[in-house]
Amino acid sequence: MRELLYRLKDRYHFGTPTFQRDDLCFVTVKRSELRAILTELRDVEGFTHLTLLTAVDWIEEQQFQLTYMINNREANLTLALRVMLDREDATGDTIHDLWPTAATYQRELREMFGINFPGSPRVDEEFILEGWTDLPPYRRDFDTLAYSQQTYHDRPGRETHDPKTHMQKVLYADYPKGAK
Amino acid sequence: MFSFSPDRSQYPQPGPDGKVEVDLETGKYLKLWHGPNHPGITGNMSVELTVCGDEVVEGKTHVGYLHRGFEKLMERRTFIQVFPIVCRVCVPEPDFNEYCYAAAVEELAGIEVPEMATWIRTLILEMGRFNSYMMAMGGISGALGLGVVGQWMTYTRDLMLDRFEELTGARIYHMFILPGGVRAHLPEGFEGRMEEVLSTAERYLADAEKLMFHSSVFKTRTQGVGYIDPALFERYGVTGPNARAGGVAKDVRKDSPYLVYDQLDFTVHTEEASDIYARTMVRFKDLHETIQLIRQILKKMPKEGPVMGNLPNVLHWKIPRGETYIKGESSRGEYGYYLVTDGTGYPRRINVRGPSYTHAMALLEHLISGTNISDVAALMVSLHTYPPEIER
Amino acid sequence: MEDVDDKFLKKNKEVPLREELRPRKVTTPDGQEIEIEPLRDYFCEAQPKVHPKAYSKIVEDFYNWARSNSLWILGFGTGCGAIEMRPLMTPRFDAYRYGIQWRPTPRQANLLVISGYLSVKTLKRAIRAYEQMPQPKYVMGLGSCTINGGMYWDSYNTIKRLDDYLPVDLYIAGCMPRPEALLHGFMELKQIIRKGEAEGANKYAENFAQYKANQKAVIKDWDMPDYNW
Amino acid sequence: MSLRDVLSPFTAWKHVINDPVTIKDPFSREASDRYRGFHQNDMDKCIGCGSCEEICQNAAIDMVPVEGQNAGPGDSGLRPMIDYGRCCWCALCVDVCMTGSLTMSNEYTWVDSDPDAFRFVPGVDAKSWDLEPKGYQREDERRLTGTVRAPMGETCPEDRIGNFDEIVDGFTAEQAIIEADRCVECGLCVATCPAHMDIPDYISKVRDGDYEGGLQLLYETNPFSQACGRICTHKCETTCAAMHEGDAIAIRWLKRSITDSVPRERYFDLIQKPDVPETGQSVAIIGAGPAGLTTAYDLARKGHQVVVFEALDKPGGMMRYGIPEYRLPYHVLDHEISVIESMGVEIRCNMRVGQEISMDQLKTAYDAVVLSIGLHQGRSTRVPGSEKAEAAIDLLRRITAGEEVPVPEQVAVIGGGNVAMDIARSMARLQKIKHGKVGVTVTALEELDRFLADKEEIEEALEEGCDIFPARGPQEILVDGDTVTGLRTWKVDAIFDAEGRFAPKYDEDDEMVHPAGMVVEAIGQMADISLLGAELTEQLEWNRGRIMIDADGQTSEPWLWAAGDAVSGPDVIHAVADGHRVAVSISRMLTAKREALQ
Repeated sequence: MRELLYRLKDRYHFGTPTFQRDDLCFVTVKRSELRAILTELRDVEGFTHLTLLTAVDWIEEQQFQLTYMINNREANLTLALRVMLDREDATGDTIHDLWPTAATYQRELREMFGINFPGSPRVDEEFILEGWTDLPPYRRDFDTLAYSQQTYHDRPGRETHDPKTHMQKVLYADYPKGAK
Repeated sequence: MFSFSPDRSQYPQPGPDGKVEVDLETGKYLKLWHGPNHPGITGNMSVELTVCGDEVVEGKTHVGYLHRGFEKLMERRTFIQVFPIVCRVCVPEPDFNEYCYAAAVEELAGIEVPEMATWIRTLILEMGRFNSYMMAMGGISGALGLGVVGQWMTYTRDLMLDRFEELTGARIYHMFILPGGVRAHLPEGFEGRMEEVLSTAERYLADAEKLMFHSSVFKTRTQGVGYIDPALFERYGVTGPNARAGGVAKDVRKDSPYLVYDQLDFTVHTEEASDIYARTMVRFKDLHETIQLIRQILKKMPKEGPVMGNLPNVLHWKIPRGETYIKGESSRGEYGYYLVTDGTGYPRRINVRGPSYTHAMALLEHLISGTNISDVAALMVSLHTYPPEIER
Repeated sequence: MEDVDDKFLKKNKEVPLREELRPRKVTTPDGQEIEIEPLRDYFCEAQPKVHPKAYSKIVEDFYNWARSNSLWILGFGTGCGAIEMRPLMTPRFDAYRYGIQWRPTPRQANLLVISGYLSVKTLKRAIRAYEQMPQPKYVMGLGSCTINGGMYWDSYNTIKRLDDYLPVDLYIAGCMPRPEALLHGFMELKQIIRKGEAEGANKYAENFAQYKANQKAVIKDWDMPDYNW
Repeated sequence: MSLRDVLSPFTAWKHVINDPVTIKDPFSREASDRYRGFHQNDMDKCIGCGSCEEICQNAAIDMVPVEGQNAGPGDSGLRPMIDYGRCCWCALCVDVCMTGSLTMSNEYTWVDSDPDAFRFVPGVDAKSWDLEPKGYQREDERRLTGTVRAPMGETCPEDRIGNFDEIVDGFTAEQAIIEADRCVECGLCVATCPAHMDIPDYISKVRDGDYEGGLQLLYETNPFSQACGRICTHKCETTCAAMHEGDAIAIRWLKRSITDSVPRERYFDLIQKPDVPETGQSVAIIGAGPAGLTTAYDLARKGHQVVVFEALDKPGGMMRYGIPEYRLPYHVLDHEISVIESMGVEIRCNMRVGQEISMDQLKTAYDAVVLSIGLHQGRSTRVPGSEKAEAAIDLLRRITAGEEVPVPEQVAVIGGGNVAMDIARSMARLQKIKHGKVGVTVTALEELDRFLADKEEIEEALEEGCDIFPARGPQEILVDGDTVTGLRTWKVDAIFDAEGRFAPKYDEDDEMVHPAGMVVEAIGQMADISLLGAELTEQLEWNRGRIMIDADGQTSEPWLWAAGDAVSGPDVIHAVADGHRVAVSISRMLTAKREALQ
């Protein structure tokens, strides 16, 4: 794996790779070079299997991380390419022509993260959700609990007590708390 | 002269891109929803078929009926709180989720798992595979009208559920593989009772073999039907038995052994035909392999030893920033968990890579056009997909 | 900054009618031109009615006895609990001996088992399935998630209380309930029916407006008639 | 298509003669022994710590007050109510349960047409499965929270006996984090701590490594956090939820790790006097012990002028003159008091009220007076020869003050409390320095497991070479002329009579003579109330020899409050709590007075 990255590093810009295991490596690549790297890895280096394509929302850094995980099934190596996208108006490059199955992943990302992949088949069609009107749900700023409580209704009548405050109320309510 | 083949000369011919122009106003086409409430569908999903006569012109898979937003819910739960919900991702074979999640957490948190626990984990995974294959065998036979095989398979699966129950404390959602180990040791006399189940299963499988693989009806309906070109495997991300039925002898258990698979003897079975028959056959052989593996594990596993490693206080368990991917060979193909942590007490992101995701979407849509309506159910079942892991 | 309240009060989404549901002119293979308006052609627009009791108590009791002994379940696995129905259909637990059987179409069923959580997408189908079932009909909620959300209590895509959207006659606790618990549930339901207390369908008819309002509050792309059977 | 393929499916007919596999009675089929069914809760074991609620990812558990379970030490009185509309039977609540009270039966059937019926408090709402022994129980070795206390470094007995250096090393940062990690933040300890310190909160600060924030938190409730981090009686640890199936959290050591981790000069930046206007009112406090100084600290922070009168050389009271240096080094105490002084508290040492200044003078010169004089007079056994015995408390004070004390080769100590251990171990050190060997005998009425002293104290005393003779009643101090030669004791059969009154019964045949050049009595202390003067003593109301006070620490005189050991018994943390209480009460009175004047 190291040797492979070493071979490629002259032609492409790689971030510092993380060798999570002997057979698993994460590395950040430039968005503009992603397609070329993927094509080369697929056609020359034997990384023919697209294991998964997903996104991570780093909202603090205002970025989406796209993770393209590709696998060389002969050598049993897995390489995960990270591509960082701006969170505002996020758009990725479709790779459905390299792997037709990527179209499904891209549809999901479009729906769940709001990352667009222009040119990907049926990317704008509803995939999992139906009639969704709120923020894309997998974004970090979408609060599922708040949404759930306002949209659906919990069964009323539940109330809980914190042991500490309950004991204070029952046992030492008159004790002056602290010197403040 | 009477012919078995109907006259299909009026049917539309696909254009150069392999697609048919569908115009509903011509009156030639009918939209047919196959599911979600349909006996010939694998779970709660649907395929929107556009048919012309009895031939499917176009099929679109619709999923999301079982979407619970697991990947979102996991982000709101602490690492231990994720443990009970992962198994819900895949109902018929939940243990893979538990294993992959636990292994991912252990890797990022640096937790050692005792040897005894890895053996029990392997046992659980094989038992789960047994169940899943039983469902698949029952499903495919049911889809082709061989109801009795489905009855037998469900019965034997149920016997295995009894073993699951006594080992893990639950029938379906076992919640047994905790990060750090497993919950308990084998109960007393477990091996004997397991052997009973396995021999019963073998008896029924011998019968099923006669009813399925030696049945002229089954053969006619499955041989040559639902052919997947092995050249498509890589492009459509086909793994597991579906790929093995096309001669690709790939199995994560063999290629990058996890747990104790490197200490076990087993064969990776392949077929060449890559049709429904071949896929069913691969599963059938694999099922026997699984039975053999369960016996082997019970024989080889250590008899005592701790089953739990040391966990920090799980109520405020933080894992340093990192990411990893853990995979394993489930009954349907490569199953994996992609876990990203950010140093807090909650996972930043968990992505589940279920084999059904690639099989039931792009691949199925590709395969379905041009088939006969009556073969759709069999085709879907033969891909062995479970909807809950597609949409999670 | 968007007002939070406003965010959640978004209007239901305007969705274009699906292609196959649009009214259109179609040429039949033999050359006729016919007009199709699927939403009118496929559905009946009449409102549900309260099913009256028989005039005589003896007759009503007889009806209830008969109903209780022929629970025909719609074989629609809405959620994970469906997997525990399969053992019931097979010889080991054999629910058929109790007059219970599974039917592939709502037209032949009188018991809808909601097997666990309902995502909004499935809720829409479940409502349709329920409304297409002939009266008298019953609904059974299976598992914790039908009672109070279960483990999906904070999910954005599953309903929390089934009784907001469909009239539920009986709940079975468990995650998921075992086949034996399901059988217990069926037996209990039989008792309820026999006593004439399984009035879910009538409740649905009586509070139809309320149920519809609840349903439409969560199904954002309502594209079917209000009542379809 | 071969003929075989046509015929072989017919082999299925052979099943016609098989026995059916149907379960005849599926309704009474029992689930497996480990089945995770409905919950059970052992009411006697449950302490209402709420860990089950904390870990439940379904928010299925509410802690509710139930009839018949009252809050008390180590029990919040709350019990889990489980919502089966939420539960997923994952049994994490059972796994995390701190006492093992929560279990699961193998019952699984619950059907109801009322969706609101699926809530219950296991163990309280009677259910058919309450007594079912089968069901899910956690395996013994599996715990989701740590059970073993992080090891604490200590000087070995050989190295510590010849000097008065501090014994306990204190946690390293790593040990502290490991130990803090075990806390489940239930807060049961808060109720037990006399000063109700925010224990879970400061432990979580240790976990996060935020020692400065932790220190500020400590000082909100306890200005003697450094001292308490070392010598507190840590009642909190006796009600810790973790103690039921493992070691209690080392709360005291964690407190110490906070105070030790913050550099001393940072204290003055972190703990500053709040910006409040001077009230112009003043309070006199008699005795610069923990109670007096806590009162002073609180009142000074409220803008009052506070003067503390201390009879001895240095402030600190019993913490300085009673507790040996090896447990609480003087430099720690000095620093602690300097933080209090930085609030503007004036401490006048060598001012014995009753001699240098009278109570009447204080009464007229100040708006309020606080009596926090401690217990500085040793009690005597009054056995023959006891007039020749030394009082432990006296001896300790003299050792601290640096006075020469006689150090014979053999010392006998009467008493089994902490003071007895303190004097025994102090004498042992002096003996080691002077004679090169230890010769201390401790005798007490109680059996060893009922000693009043902390377990660690006893263990350490034994390690240091003191001989402990439990259940020995002193009969006579043997005297030869002016010199003490030994102590004669009888075996104790019983300490209390049938009514529970103190009336020791002895086995006169079992007599022992402990040779000793000095006998020290350490059987309790009392307050020296001579400073009050006859008139005030007459006016005040008394309760069994102690000044009677109300809940706020006020005596029957409107200008006089009492706090600390003298009214609450010997304990630093109690004294701190008293101090807070009294300060609030005085402040309330002063505010009322001020408002009345305006």
